Amino acid sequence: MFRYIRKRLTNLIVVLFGVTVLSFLLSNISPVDPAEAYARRILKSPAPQKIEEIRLKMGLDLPLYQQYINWIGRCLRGDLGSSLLTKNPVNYDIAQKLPATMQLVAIALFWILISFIPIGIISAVRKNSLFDHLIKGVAILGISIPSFWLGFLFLFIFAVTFPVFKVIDYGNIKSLILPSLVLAIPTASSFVRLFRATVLSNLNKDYVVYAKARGISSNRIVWGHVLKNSLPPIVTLFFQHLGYMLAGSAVVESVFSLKGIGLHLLNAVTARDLPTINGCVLVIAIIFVLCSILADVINMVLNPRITDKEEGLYE
Amino acid sequence: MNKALLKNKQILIGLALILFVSTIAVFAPLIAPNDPNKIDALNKFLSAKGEYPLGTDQLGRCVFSRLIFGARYSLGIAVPTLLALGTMGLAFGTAAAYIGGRLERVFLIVCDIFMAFPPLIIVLSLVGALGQGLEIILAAVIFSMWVWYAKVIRTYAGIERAKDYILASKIAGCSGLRIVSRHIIPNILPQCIVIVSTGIAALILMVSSFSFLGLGFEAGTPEWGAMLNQARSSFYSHPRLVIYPGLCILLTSAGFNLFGEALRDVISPEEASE
Amino acid sequence: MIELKDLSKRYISKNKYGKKLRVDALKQLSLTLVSDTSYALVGESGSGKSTLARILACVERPTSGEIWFDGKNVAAMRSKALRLKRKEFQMVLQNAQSSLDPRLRIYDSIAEPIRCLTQTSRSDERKMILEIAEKVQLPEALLERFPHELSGGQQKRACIARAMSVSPKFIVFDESVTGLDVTLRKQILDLILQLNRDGRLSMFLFITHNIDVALYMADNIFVMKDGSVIEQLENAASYGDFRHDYSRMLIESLPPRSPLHR
Amino acid sequence: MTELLKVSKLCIGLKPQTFPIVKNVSFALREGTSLAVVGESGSGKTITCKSIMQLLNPKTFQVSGSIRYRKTELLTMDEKGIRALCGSKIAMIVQNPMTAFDPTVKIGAQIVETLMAHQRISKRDAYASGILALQKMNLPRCEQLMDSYPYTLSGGMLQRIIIALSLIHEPDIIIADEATTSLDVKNQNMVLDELEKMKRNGIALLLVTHDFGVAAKLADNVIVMREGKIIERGTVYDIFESPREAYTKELLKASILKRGNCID
Repeated sequence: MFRYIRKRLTNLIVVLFGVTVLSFLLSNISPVDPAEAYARRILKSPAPQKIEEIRLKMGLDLPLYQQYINWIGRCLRGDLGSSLLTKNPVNYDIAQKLPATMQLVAIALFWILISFIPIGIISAVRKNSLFDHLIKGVAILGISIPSFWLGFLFLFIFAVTFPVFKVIDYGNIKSLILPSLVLAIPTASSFVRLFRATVLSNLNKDYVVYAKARGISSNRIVWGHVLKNSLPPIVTLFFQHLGYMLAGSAVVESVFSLKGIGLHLLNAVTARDLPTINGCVLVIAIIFVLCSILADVINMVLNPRITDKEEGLYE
Repeated sequence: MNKALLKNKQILIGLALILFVSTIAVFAPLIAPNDPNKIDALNKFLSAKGEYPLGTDQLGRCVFSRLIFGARYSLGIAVPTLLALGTMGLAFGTAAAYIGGRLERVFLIVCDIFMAFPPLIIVLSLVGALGQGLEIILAAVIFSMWVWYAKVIRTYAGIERAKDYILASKIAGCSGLRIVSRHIIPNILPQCIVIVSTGIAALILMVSSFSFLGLGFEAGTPEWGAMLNQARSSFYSHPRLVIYPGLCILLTSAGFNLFGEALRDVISPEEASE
Repeated sequence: MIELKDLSKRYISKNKYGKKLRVDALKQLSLTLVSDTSYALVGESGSGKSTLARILACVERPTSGEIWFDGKNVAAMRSKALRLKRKEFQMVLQNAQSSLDPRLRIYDSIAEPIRCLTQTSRSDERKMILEIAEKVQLPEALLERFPHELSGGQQKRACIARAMSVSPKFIVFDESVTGLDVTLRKQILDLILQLNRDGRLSMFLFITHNIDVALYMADNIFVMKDGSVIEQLENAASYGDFRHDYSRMLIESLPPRSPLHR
Repeated sequence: MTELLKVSKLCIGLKPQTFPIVKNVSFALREGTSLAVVGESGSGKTITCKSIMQLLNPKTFQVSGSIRYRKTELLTMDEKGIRALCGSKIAMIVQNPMTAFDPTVKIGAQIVETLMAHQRISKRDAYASGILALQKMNLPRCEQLMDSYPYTLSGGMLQRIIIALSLIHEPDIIIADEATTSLDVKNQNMVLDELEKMKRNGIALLLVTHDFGVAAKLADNVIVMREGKIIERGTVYDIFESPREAYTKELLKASILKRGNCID
């Protein structure tokens, strides 16, 4: 067990290193000369030697690996540079916008969690029933629907035709219900499909037959054993999707005019505000990696055998 | 299995939808009653009648014709991109699974690194760095998504590789290349068709959401997501301008999803065992 | 002639605490198999008999030791040379259905060794396959079918036909009748004996966990335990010929043949 | 001797076309006796024994006829009633012990769960009697066994745990479905010895097997099945010494390999 954790941690460090390198490369890929961009920002029309001066000062003449080391050093100190758009430090902006998006994602995850487990299990247990067919149809609809369009539909139905919610509303949980639903529905739909298939394959396993032969009630078999065995693949996905939703929030925030990290990033992209983009990318990737650790830990508790299996994968 | 495919209603519905949209995309100029880009300031927001089967938009352009031309953009981008992704995935995935050992481990770590970036994020940061443009978006999509396909295909190929018939082929004297090309790839092809089909649906949604966010297409392009974006401001007065393009996206991606998911049901062992 | 000299195979795996576990599947095993003779090998699961089969068929390499096959050390051969050497030794796996590619017609599966290992024209190839199919009593009509359209016995025959298609000098049967119904098992065993008598399959090693099957198939029997051959019999005819304690234990654990012997 | 289990005119079909798998099968199991159902794969023997405990999925299988345990009809019994009987009065030993337990739950918890499904008993007491049951099977370090996951144990060990579990409620009938097939010779012998002990203690055995050796060792009566039908029945001596049907003769001949009875 301990060895397994250590192995996962080493693996994690390698991945984190790769993530920072890739982030760094993504931020360096731009044909725009950062020294010139910076110079243009502080001076109206900078002279070429002034630009060179700035290049030296920013360390942009150094070899790429040196620049990476400097950059990672700054990142570790929490300095992600300052935004070209808002002029604020990037990490300040992110700290401002992230909580709203986190709240949105958390509510969306809540919807997903309370929907896919019961629906997936009931759908699998009553395979080919009316309920199952209905769920199948709805799930396919759910993964095929463009989320921005769903957002407009919701606005049209629940804010215009039947004004249950306000069109523009800030700062309370109620205002997040529609956006979080829009964010949750596609993911929940794909989870229902996957979970149903996993439950079905578990229902056909020998241990279910033997549990019945021992006289265990079917409710206990399904909601105890089968559920526990079907969760691991979806736990991994669940935390993976947490990361995607942070990114995918851009679309929803745009439809519902919410001020979150997604929209912030989008504005930065339109304005080509590189420091902000890179900051956001790094933060989201790191959150994503942290989530995958959490998924690992939960899976380890759910199924101790995974520690054995995974071993083969990386060994 | 071929009979099972033709009996499955869901597959037929999916195929019919795919064929329908493809036909429209191919014959768009013949079907569309009007020039999709002709601006007519006098005929803004017309409701449906005669010359304009679905009315006109905020610039007086024929909505119906624009929707028909939109099919070209959605399919024309998603299908080739996915074929490229599928080919890359097949090449890297089967190679990693067949060779195994240290190479496979390195491959898995590279996958983990790439997968730590949600595709949308890579696309956004590349667009931010390199500027707008369809080719940049497509390059970014391929750059961000190839690991997903490669990793899934590696898993399938790994399962296949462990089977007895691969060992038997080895004993029969097959070379590594022959085992991969004659045995592993044909046997994982159905699963690959599934992921390519559902992948096309996902990509259609993704590209349309980019253009909805104003990335990728020039203003005025009759792409469904872009049309939706342009109609936003008049959403409350003319909701149909938002509804129609969304419906088109939904139908197209549903076609690919229906086909892919039904195919998955047909080939997955859990469903077959009963 | 095949000579195994000091053959060892060690697997390194890890337990769940990450501690390295060394499993010696074969320990300094030496055997001599003479041409034109049939052999049987008995061992329980975990005795290393499957490892030996895989090493003999050269799908796995020994950790140390030599395999001399007609004067050449196969264990030290390069992959490519080894691949071509497969013309001379073949193997039939335990599970017939899973060892046939589900997307290949039976004909193509049987033809695979011919296509990979020899340069034979298509028409000669067809003649060879029809001949071999007749030998293993596989009707010609079945050759154009896919594996799942065949019965278990027919699949088994196809596997044997595939191994024999290049007329190898030596064939290993690894648990080739395990899991089959008794009537089918007898049919397949009799088929192999028949082929042996016809001279098509002059040298084979039949690996099994069942002493009865071993006695049925060959006079020369090896008993394996924990990676070593502990007993080696020539002209074995009945249970009484086994001397080693372990062999006796295996025999005594067998269920009675009739209720009268309870 | 009372009839414990009476199966009459049992027919099982595969839905939706009710393709017949088991046709008109009738047999009875008397107290303290043992009955072997012998047949090759596809003969319907396993399906027959699964239908006794209602382990077949009612959506895929159409079952008709009658299965009585003492005086009660099992086929029409509700789910709750049948589960109360299974594992207590009728117990089962399965073919593959390696996959019989939930891999994510410790052995102890699965034993406790079985005990608590059938009697009002506290968790602590159930745990204690679980250890006791394992000790009766002469298993080593029972406390440690209770605390281990199924995948850490060997097939022979797990099969012994399953046997211990089947005896825990003092059943009348034990159904052994190919209980020795997936084990090595030593453990096969162990299982056969345990079954023999049960028989001596007055438990009726229903042995489902393809192996005539198992029947020879344990059975009083034998049924031979082929393609869903019973083609021959009789005492074990009748079947072995003077089989009537050609198929039975062929089976016997094939299962006992003797050099010289090779055809041609």
